[in-house]
Amino acid sequence: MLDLGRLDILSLIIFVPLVGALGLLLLGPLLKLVRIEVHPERQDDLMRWGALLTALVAFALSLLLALAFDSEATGFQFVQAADWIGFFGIQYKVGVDGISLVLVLLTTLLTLISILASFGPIKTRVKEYMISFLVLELGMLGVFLALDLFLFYVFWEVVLVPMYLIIGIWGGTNRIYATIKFVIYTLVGSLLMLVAILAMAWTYSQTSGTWVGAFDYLKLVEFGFDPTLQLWAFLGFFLAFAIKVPMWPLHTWLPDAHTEAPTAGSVILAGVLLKLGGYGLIRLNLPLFPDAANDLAPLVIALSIAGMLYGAIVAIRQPDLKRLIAYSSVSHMGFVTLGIFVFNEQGVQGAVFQMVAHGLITGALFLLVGVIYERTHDRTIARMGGLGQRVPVFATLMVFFSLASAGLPGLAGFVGEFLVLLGSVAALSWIGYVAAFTVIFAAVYLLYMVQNIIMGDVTDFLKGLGSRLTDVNRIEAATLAPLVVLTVALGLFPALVLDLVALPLDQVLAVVAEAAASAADTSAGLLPWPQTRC
Amino acid sequence: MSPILSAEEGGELFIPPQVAGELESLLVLLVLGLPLAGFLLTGLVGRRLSRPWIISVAAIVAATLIATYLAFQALGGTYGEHGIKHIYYTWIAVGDLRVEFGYVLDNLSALMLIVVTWIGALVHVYSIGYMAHDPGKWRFFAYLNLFMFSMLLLVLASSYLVVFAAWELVGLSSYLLIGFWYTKRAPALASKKAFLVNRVADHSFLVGIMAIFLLTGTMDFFESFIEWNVAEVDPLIRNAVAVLLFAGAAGKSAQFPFHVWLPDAMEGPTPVSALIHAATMVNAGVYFIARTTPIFASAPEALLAVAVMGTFTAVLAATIALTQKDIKRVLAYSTLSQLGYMFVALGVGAWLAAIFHLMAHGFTKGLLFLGSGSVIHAVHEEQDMTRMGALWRKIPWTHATFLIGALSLAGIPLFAGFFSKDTILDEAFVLGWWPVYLIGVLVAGLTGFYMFRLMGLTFYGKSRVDPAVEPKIHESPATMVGPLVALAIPTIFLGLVIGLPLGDSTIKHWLEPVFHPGEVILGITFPEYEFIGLNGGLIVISVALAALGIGVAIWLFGVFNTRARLETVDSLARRDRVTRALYTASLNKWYFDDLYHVLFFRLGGLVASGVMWFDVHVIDGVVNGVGTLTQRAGVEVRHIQTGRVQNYALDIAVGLVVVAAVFILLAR
Amino acid sequence: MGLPETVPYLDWRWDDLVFLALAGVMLGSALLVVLGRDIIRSALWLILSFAGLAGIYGLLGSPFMAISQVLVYIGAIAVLILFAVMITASKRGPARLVFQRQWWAGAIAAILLVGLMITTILLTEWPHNGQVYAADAREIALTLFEDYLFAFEVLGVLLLAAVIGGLYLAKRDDDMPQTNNPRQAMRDEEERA
Amino acid sequence: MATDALLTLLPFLIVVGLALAIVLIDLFVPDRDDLIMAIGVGGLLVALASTLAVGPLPWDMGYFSAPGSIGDPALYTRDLLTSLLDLAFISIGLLTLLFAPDYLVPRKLPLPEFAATLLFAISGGMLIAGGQDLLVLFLGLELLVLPGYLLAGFAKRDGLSTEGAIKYFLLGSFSSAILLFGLAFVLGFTGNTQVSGIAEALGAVFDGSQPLPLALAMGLALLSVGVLFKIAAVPFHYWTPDAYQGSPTPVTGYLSVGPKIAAFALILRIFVEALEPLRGEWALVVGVLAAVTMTVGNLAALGQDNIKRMLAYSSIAHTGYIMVGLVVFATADDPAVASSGIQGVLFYSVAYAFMNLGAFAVVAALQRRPGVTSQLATFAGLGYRAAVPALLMTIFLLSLTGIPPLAGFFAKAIVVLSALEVGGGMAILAVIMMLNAAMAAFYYLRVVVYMYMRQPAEDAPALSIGWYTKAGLLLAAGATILIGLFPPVTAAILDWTEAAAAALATI
Amino acid sequence: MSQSLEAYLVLSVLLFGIGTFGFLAKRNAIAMLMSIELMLNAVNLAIIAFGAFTPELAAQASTIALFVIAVAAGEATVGLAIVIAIYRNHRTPLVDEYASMKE
Repeated sequence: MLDLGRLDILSLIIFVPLVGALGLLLLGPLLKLVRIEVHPERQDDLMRWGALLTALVAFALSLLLALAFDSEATGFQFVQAADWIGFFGIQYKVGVDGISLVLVLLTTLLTLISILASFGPIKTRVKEYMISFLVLELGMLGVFLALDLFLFYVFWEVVLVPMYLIIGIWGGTNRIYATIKFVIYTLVGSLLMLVAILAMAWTYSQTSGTWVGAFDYLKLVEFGFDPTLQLWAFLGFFLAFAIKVPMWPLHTWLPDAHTEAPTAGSVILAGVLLKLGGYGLIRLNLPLFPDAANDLAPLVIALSIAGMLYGAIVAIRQPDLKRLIAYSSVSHMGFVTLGIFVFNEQGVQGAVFQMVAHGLITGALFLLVGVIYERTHDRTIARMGGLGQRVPVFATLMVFFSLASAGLPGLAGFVGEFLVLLGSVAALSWIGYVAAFTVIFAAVYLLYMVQNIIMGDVTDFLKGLGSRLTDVNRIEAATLAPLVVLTVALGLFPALVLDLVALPLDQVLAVVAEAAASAADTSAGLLPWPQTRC
Repeated sequence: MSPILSAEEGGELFIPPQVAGELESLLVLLVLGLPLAGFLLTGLVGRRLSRPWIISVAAIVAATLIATYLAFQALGGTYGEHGIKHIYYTWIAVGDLRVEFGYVLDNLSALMLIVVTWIGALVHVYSIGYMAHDPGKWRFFAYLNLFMFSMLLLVLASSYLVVFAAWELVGLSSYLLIGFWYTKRAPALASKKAFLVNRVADHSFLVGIMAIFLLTGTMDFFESFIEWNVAEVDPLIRNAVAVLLFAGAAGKSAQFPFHVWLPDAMEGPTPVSALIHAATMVNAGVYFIARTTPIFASAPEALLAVAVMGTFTAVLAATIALTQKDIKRVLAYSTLSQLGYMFVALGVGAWLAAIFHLMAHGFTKGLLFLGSGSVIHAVHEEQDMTRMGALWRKIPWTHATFLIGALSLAGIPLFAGFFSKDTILDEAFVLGWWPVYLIGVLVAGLTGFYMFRLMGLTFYGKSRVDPAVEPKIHESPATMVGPLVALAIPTIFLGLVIGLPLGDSTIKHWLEPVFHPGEVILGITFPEYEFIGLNGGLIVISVALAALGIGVAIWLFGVFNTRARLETVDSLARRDRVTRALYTASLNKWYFDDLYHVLFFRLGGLVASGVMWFDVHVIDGVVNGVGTLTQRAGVEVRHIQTGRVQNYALDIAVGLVVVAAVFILLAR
Repeated sequence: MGLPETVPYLDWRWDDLVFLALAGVMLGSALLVVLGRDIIRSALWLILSFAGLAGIYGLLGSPFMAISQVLVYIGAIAVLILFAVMITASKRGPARLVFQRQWWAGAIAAILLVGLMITTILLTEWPHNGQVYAADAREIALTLFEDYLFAFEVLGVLLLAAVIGGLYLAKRDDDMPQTNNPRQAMRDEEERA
Repeated sequence: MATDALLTLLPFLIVVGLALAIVLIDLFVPDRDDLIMAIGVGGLLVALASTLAVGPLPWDMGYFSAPGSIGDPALYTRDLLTSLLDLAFISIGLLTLLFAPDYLVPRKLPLPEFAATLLFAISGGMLIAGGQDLLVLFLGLELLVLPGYLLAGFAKRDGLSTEGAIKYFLLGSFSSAILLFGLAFVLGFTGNTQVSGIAEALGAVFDGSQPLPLALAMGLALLSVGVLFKIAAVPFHYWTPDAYQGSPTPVTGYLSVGPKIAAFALILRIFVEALEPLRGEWALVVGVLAAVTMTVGNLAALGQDNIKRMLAYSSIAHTGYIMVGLVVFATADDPAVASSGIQGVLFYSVAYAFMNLGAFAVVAALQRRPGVTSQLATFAGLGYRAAVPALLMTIFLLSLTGIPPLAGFFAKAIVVLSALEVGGGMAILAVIMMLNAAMAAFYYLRVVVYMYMRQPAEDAPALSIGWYTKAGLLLAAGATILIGLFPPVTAAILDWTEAAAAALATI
Repeated sequence: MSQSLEAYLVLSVLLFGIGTFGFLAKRNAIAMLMSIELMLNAVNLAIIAFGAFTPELAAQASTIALFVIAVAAGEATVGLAIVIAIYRNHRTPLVDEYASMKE
């Protein structure tokens, strides 16, 4: 174990991107101040490398955090708290446990990769782009590390703006529609979440007679809200998270956002942003409102399964590569919500694992689509074909990640799906069987895609591109290589993630189970196997 | 809801494997690791090698030698009756769930090891010649190695989930190899079909595995066997779980209703057909059920389903094989039919026979497929038997070995196939499944017929080869003929070596410890074997029917230089409506492909389109509708703003009146 | 005076008669203000209405207010209005329509409002009712310059602000270009033609 | 006594004196805009400082701080609300003054008259802030609105400006008359003009158990309509879009915050302080109108292509949000909760002042060159033509949307929180408010879309911004950011608003 | 009648109503201004009436009325200035013709 002493490592991680962003912002004026003439193109390069360096530092710090993290200890570590708005007892309070650590690592890694992946494709307004990305990283890290609900909300919204700009400025032709849809959709949910947060804080302060600690996650978890408030607050939070995840039928912003976003934007969107929702459900919805969670679990489960099957079926007929992957995300993220709400270890740990795996795999798939889009300026499946002959490395990677996405054992995608399905079969018996049909549809749409773009003859459209259709270049390979390695590594050694998250998730489940036990009747008798096993 | 066995009985019946020594574990790791390394190395650098096959073949040969050593050790009793087991590491551990990556080496896996490694090695060698001119052969060998790794993992794994992983990996290799010539449409489609059909089956399989875990609390085979039989489980659940597992097995082994992928899989290179789609992978289902007999044994209704499906597949495939023109398709349907036999054996409780047939059929069918590859090679990639004929003189080695294979498959005594097939039929009858026996015997006759129809059309009669190709026909190179000869040896001698004495054979001794608990649970006892008596009589009947089938085939299609009566076939088929209909139906595979096409491709496509329409127009329609409606409302609201002061003033006055009225009403 | 105690026949107090007369004048002329076609006549009726009101102030025992009313309203405001009327009178004579198109709706609203207000007034028990109390000028002056001295000063500021701003706005500076006046552009066109 | 009075009135006197000084300077030294600006800005800074000096402040600063009043009975009191609002009005005046030259000078509009009128107007607001007598409040209101009418028509050669002014004037006078009638009813019923006196008299006759006397109900209705007009609540909002669009842009900025906050101050003095016993009577109407106001405002803003008009409608929506705080006061049972509603009103007003003025300032800066319209298209590609103004505009718009951690977010959060504290139907109002905020994001972000996601027009001229505007923008943006992000500032405003509200809202 | 508060209040309300109607119905800006003056006078009447019937309020009421008159004068000044300014632009005092800005 590494002793980080009095180093406020979490704040360091959170604010390194901000420092980087400010640095990039001020670099131009500074250079002008010291009278150094830099060619605009060189200046763009400076921005690129500056952002990369920042992301690298953040990644390195998060690795350091992982090294210093004690996976045996319960509770939050490296907690740092300071008063922010004392009037309402609002704090700047951050802390890390296994769940957030895993997601922080995912975030810093994917941001690093995304920034690298933007080197080629982003040619205009590089500075603004890089700053947006770093601010985005700040927001995402903040969400994962915040231990004060107000702070959590603030970071939650901070995420929104840079993503809005990234899609809106560097996106495709229909980007404005997509980005506004994204923002409005997300805002509707998050604003109601704010209502719920405030209502909880008020209730807390009323009961305890003081605002101190009213927004403190740790205090609120222990508070025990009355069922009515739980129900409404649960719904407030749930709406925000369900939109972000996104759960059926609140998913339609996602295909549009993905389709229009630049490659790196899609990567981050799929890789991290969607996870904010899953993280929120685990971190907030279950521990804060265990009664409501128990009551509403059937609803969430129904929506999740609907989303899993629905997303997969819709993906089958998508004509656009990115849309296809977007719908696959809807389907895959359905696993996450399903896993969370079956309330057993396999399900919940599987959900977290699935979040990580989906982040890596879908991120890689978007990178690959980006590779092909860079060369063809097209993503229409019907215009592709025979890429296997022309760009074999690309094709290999595409097949690799498609199979990973389809849940091939030995790769990361399988473990999460398996655990979630196991959890849901355990909790729901034959309904879990129905949910598992998703894996069939997943194979259908992925293989259709592979067959259509990789196999067969080279289409006239691609032939027309001639030598412009080059294989994966060095930078692209550098972005994809870590994802390949991690996909395999996590597929073979899922304990890398599961060991970190098991302890905190057990605590969450204990809270939910306690609430369920205090409720009158359970439907355990309907299951053909002993309840203790799941 | 009562348990099958008491805990005590369970403890006595199931004896756990011994703990493996370090050497064995290392060797097993090598057996698994060499092909995997071969795959990775060939995949990464194979393209740049002048002999891309070198790493891969070397890896397999080495693995084969080690595996053979291990297998002989096991069969020789070094590891005791129940084999050895070792856990390398825990793959997944969540809550009670512990999925351990380890192996079990007992007699069953030892036999499977031999089949898999030897056929695998021979196919590798064969492929050196067969794929010599293909520019992508590095890829081919890499995939083959991947397959070998996966298949070996499958037969060695000690945990359900690891078997499932291997199950998927062999599926993957199969997918890659069927689609090896992916630029062509047919292989691309066939590979996808194979993968998807398997996925459907695997879905049930996976849920079945989950149910096993949930009911027994373990993912380990041997632990689960005890727990399963001592736990209180509703019989309905037992059968349901067993059926789920069977569905998985049926998918991989292409049993009805999952049989459609296998014939299409012949789009892959012929060595692949030999290795994967005849000799090894398709046997995975049989192996799995054999491995889990203690599970199935306590689910008799599920076993009945296995038997029924096996029987049906055997008949169905055999009838289709009768009329096919593509040499590989005939063999493919024949494979289906023979796999049906194996499932029949599994279903009736003749598990030993199933494994015996698995081995015999594996070598035989491997030989036949490789032989067909040699034929196809000779006639320049022609697969249609109506464009062959009279080849026996030109490719004598191929012909000779092929003939051995055909005889073995047809069940002619002393060949391997005879022993195994008759064991199945015999035990089915003995165990009281006489309808199954009758159908089995009938299928044996059909087998004789279609195999010798194939022989006749391919090797005998008049040559119908393209005149341009005719002069260029030549025997295949040594790397191809060598494996044929090598495979002919077990095809001839396997039965004689391990199938004798009848009723008390070596293989029975080997497998007895594996199947004993299941037989006890199921309550099977075999009566004394009577060669001169019932058992011998059964042999006579089946051999006679097979001979009859062969005779008819020879009469119609000729042998060596005899004249073929091909026209008779046509006239027979055309004689009346019924036969014509049957002939066409057989030729069209009983229309299952068309049915599935309509059902899943067309209808499924329609459903998918429908859901997509729903997504765009209803769900997103509502979302956009809300947006549009809001905008629209905005426009309406703005219309109130007329720009005229009087309108504003009037509204204020009206507002005042209303507010005043409300206040006054509230005050009352 | 030799008048009877009450109005003959009607048995009203004379004050009441005066009240009615003044009210009639005031309301009548107010009505003529709003109903009249000619804006100049309206302004004149307005003056009469103000005068009626001044009389009522007198009746309420507030001669000081009555005088102020006459001085400020009639003397200043009404004259100001008259000036404005003159300045803005269109060269083409009074407009065809005096009322805007929805005058009837305005009438209904006004009637409803009046109805509501009268109802409330009549249904309310007012705390003080009965004796008219007259405030003399001294009292008013004391209130104004002692209690409300501050307000009075503020009033000065208010009027100053109004005058300064008003002056600026009403000042002519025709040398400057006009913008955003489609109607004027149209009229300039007409005038030139 | 005289010193006390002087100190009590000091900020007000400074502002009025400043206005007079400017008039005089212009008379004797014409055409010295720089001098006017120097005196105006300097004077307002002095006024700011004096406000802080004479207080009262919510903290014990250890030095002289005079809560005092003028007149006996009091006409004008300097309490926490007064000092807070004085600061707000002076800041509004200061910012507006800073933004003015860039717009006025190129259009040849006279700066001295503008400055003087503006200062008179804010002095009216300051008078309301401390008014303790209905007459003073009325005078303050008129002192506020009469210069306001004039400012709206300040570009007197511009048809839109005068059109807006006359609409504003006519409707404003109409509503003043209505308001005045309402005041007369209250006066007649309570026999008192004192804020405290009225509260006492009402408390004596009316404790909420018996039905409200009808005349009082009528008076309340008249008063309500009068003030609802002033704050531009639906359906009394019609003047806003036209007056805002027509006015010179700096004036629009001023109009959108100055009179609105002053009108809320009026409400605080009359409805919250004087008519406190009647609060239950207007809760329902104001609550419904709050919901309607925010919804209509946002809906109408959705499709606006003119940014000034859009911001006008948006200001209607913000009125609706602030009204929620009033309704909280009216419906709360707990004094602390009631006071938190008023705190919401105050906090929101302060935050809104800075962010909205800032947004208008950017529009004004863009319009520095005469002929540049306030159409949305003007903003096309602004992010690349003028990075800093665009960035600031983005900050203001995000704050208006309510994105944390900017001032607007905290304002909304506090109002919503207070509504939730009441619970029940108020929670529904809170949800409606949040849904409205989401709707509002659409049109605020539309401007961002234009600035960053569209190409600038080919002939878009280079943008140059004067120093005054720059300084003003910096101030506004600084406030918008600091109120949210800098704990001492947030805390100061929270404490101040809380203390002021607690003193005011005694139920 | 002349001794009852209600009578004066009703009179005031009637005057207010006439003013309101005038404001709502007239097209001419100055006529509307006149209507507003009528309304303000109605208010003044009410205030004076209240004062007259409430002894302690009498002087105060007159003072307030005076203030109102003064404010009305100020309002008229401003209003007329605006009318004159707009007349220069639009060449008409009819307010329903000022509708360049709407929706």
